[in-house]
Amino acid sequence: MKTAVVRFPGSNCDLDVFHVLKDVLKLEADLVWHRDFAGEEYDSVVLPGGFSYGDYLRAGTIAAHSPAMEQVRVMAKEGKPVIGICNGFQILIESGLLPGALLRNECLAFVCKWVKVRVETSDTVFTRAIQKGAVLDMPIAHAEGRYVNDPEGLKELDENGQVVFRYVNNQSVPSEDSNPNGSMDCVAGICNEDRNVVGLMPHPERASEPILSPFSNSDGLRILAALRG
Amino acid sequence: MNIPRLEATRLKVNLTFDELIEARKRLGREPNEVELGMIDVMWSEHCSYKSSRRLLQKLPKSGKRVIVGPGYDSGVVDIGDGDVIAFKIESHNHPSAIEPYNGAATGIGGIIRDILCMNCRPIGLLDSLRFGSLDSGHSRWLFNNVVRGIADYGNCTGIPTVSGEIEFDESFETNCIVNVACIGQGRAETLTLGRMDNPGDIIVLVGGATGRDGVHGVTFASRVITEESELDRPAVQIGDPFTKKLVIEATLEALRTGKVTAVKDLGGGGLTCALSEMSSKGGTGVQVDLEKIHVREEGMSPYELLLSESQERILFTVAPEGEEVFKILRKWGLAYSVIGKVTASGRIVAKFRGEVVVDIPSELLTNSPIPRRIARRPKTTREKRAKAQSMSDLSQALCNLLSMPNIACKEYVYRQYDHEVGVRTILKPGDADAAVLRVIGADKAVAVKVDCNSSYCFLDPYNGHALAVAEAARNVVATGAVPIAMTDCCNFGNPEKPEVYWQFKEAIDGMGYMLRGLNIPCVGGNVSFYNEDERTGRAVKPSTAIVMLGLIERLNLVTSMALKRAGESIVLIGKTFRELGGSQYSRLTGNQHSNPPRAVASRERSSIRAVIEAIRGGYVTAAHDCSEGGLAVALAEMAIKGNLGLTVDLGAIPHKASMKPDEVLFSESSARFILTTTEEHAGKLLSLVRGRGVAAAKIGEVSTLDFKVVTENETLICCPIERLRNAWQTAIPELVKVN
Amino acid sequence: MPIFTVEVIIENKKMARDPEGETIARELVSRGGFSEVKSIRAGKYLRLHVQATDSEEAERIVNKMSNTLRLFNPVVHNCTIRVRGETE
Amino acid sequence: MPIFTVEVIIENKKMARDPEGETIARELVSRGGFSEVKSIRAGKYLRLHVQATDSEEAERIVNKMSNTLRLFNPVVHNCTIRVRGETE
Ligand SMILES: Nc1ncnc2c1ncn2[C@@H]1O[C@H](COP(=O)(O)OP(=O)(O)O)[C@@H](O)[C@H]1O
Ligand SMILES: [Mg+2]
Repeated sequence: MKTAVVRFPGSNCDLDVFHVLKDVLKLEADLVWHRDFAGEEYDSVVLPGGFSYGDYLRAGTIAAHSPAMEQVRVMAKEGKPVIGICNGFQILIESGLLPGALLRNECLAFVCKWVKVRVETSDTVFTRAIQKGAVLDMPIAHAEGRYVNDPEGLKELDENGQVVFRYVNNQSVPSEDSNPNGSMDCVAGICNEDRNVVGLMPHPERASEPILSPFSNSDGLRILAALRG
Repeated sequence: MNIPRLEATRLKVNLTFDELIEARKRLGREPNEVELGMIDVMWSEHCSYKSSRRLLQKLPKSGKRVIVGPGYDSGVVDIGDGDVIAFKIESHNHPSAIEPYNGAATGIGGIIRDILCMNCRPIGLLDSLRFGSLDSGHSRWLFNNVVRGIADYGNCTGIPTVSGEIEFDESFETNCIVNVACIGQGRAETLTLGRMDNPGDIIVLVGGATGRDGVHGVTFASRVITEESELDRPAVQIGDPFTKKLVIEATLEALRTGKVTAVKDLGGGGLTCALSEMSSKGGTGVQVDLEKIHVREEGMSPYELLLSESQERILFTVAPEGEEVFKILRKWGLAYSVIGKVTASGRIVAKFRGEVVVDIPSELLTNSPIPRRIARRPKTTREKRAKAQSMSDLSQALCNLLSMPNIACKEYVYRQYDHEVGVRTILKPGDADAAVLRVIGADKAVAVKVDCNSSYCFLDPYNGHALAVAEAARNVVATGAVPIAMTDCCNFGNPEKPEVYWQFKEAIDGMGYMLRGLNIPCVGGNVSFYNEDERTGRAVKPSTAIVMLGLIERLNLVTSMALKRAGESIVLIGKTFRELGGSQYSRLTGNQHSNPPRAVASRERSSIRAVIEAIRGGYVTAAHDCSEGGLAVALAEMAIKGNLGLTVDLGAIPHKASMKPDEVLFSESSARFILTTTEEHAGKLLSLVRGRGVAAAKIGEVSTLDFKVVTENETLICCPIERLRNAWQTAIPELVKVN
Repeated sequence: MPIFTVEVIIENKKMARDPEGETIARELVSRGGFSEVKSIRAGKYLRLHVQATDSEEAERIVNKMSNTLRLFNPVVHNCTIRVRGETE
Repeated sequence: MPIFTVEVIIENKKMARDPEGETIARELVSRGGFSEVKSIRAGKYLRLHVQATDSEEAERIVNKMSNTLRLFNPVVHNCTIRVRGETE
């Protein structure tokens, strides 16, 4: 299994993800410049966080038009695991690989803090090894993470079990005070119909070593470990 | 020959008559218009440090870990195994005062470049901010936009903003203080210094295109803000963090080729400053062709090309045959132009359309004459010590203190900063007195904090600045670090005024005293003068932000401030005196006019050494230094963080019998720490500390109940933790909400 | 060929809410004295210079571009295109 | 009293840079092949409904509001206010 971490101009969590894949998970992985990315050389791909193209116009929009995303589209169709973290999630949305929209946070400000997210389904490539209902500690850090979809779209997602993560409170329940950005239904991450493309706003790579976690755990690693295959 | 001219140039010169004469003498002829502009900028306060240079020499700057001291883009220290840390702080007060968002943003942009120039990767940002009272709409506007400017720029460039400080005081109403610092990590063997050592190297201007923006930005920062400067539009730049991110990555990648011999940021003074500083440091000269510069606007004159302060530009010198370097720049989509080469002439020679328009020794530009400044102690500084009024309900007093903006939780601010990116931040904003960043792949970490208390500095600049150094040092010590170096940013009024110059002189002496006492070298700094409002004639309270860097030798020494477990002992290190001058408690009770706590270097040194030993010994479960709000506030912060209660016995706190309970609890005496320790280790901890001649006492215990301070026969404070938390956490969000 | 100034305005659909507009409205209320302002919507604005034979063509180009490049996300945004006339 | 639709457009000053517009033009529009688009400036847009006796008054109210709320900073921004006419 070989993973590509695609680097767009303005990506800034690329080195962090790469560090976790290489040094923590000991995986075979490459940091790939978006223009040099050839999907057929890899078994899976990570779109890391950051501010691709400065988030100008809208987070993820410009990167979504990069030729690299054509490669990602092919990989997605072939059933290879694709994960978009934060800005990567925004790019997946803007390129149409995942449905809906990520709009400016309700509070209108960037929010950086540790949140709790509940795993809503074990039926995705990235949550296979995690029990449904498990609650993970991970940090968020974004200004445009408010998940929005039209009522039918949202209903469909829910019915198909495509909501993968929800923000929850200390009682493990999605609630207004646990929702850091005003997302509809506290949605923190979703997947495509084939369940191999997952996007989420929290940063698993920042929660992959106990020393970085206020809770001394490595919950994020449970998601990234899926890249072991 | 048709060379565009800027008519107003001659009129805009800020040089004094004496300086003009000196320039002519050194040049041996009349400088032409362009040269005059260059001299004007380079001899401005901002570029030349003419009022401060001599005094700054007095700060101690050597130490076994110092690799690069003052004089370069940033200081660099050795943290072992060939790893180095570069760090630097800079002010962006003047632009931020008229355009807080972009002013603060471009401040971050500038400080990042200073780290990059040393071939270090920026890994952390810090901000030291001072505003007027949040009751004022203008201050709220400045505050909100400065914070957003820092957030947007830092977040986008992927550098975590890990620590900072904010103070509110009426003296900063018009002239807010925006100081930003950056720390970077690199390797000793690949450091670069921003100097041109090799004649024959080619000079490459990289990044943003040059426009007319910011021509005269520097001279602007060296003047007092007037009504007019509100119209001085081009002086405030628009930040472009996306391009900066590309510049960072491209520069680091280009440096890895080994073909880039030096890098220098283009900030104040633009190309003129970069060319003259780099060549004069290397004892070389340059020959450049101004037409080669990639521009954003048509018809720019040589004067404008040399003095533009357009953002996101950086200068490389590249060994001949550096084609790989250009390939990297193209990969990152960065524009660049080869504008000339390094020579051995010692002169800056610039051509434009085939004609030599500048021919001037670089040393002339970088070595300004030093004006005579007079220091005179102002009459009003030392007012007589008045006694603070007591408050009878101490629970209420504590809550009121916790909701004072200078003490209240700054989460509203640091929530907006990405403080996690880079996966290094072990102790995050709010976790401890300082931020702690690990060195990836090694069992060590660094701690950083920026600090100053302008009330102390105003009341007694010598003592106040000594205290600032001490507090910054204690902050890193409390996280388990040994302070290894510092850098500073001085913010003062108009140095041509003897009273202001006196404050500055005292400040440097006070810092020097404490630095020598603690054996900490100063590896650089920045000075911002003219922070005063012409309309009111009022200067800001003098304040020097101290950035302290500490080294944590093993990761298991990292210590946070949260109380950990009920039943643990609470130990106070250091003595408590009746020192409420300039304190938050005296501000609360309406009395601001007495002397600040006394800074005694030997006392600080002993306390610091004792705490370092105690942490190394594995005896400490939590640590916090006592500063604003005194002992009670420090204890409350630890309780809130740990979500645990405590009971402290006032009688166990070493103090003079004549002190009243509120004086004991809220005095801001320096050289104190609060530690917690397990029952098992309490005895060892106490004997270790006392063995070093430092006062230490077990003053209470951690509990699962309320926050309690008692005496033998009464309860002085009894508060549920939730009440304390509420007072502390909601204060700033409530204040900024008001319209 | 002449150059036209074309404006593109991107606003959130009702369903996607408009926290920015709501915030400005709230601030107005709390300041008092602006009761005349009945509603506020915030959006993004782009001003383009477009080379085209006439204003219809300019509009067509921008329209096509907005859709192809997804200047807006049709799930949540409304997009308005206006030709403001020729630029000299 | 009638209700007017008033637009507020806030852009960086002409002589100031506009990194957002520049990046959209370079990385999205020209890469996408829309070479007819010669330049882009990005800004912020507000659409208000304002009750006023006439369009001049509507403009005055919005002008005052923009200044009171400091929706823009004259040091770096241009603010254009346009009354678009009466709303039914
Ligand atoms: N402007 C700021 N930016 C980032 N962090 C900040 C800022 N102001 C305060 N903090 C953080 O809040 C915490 C408390 O800061 P401060 O009140 O200055 O502590 P101390 O009293 O120990 O000096 C620290 O972790 C500090 O880094
Ligand atoms: Mg402080």
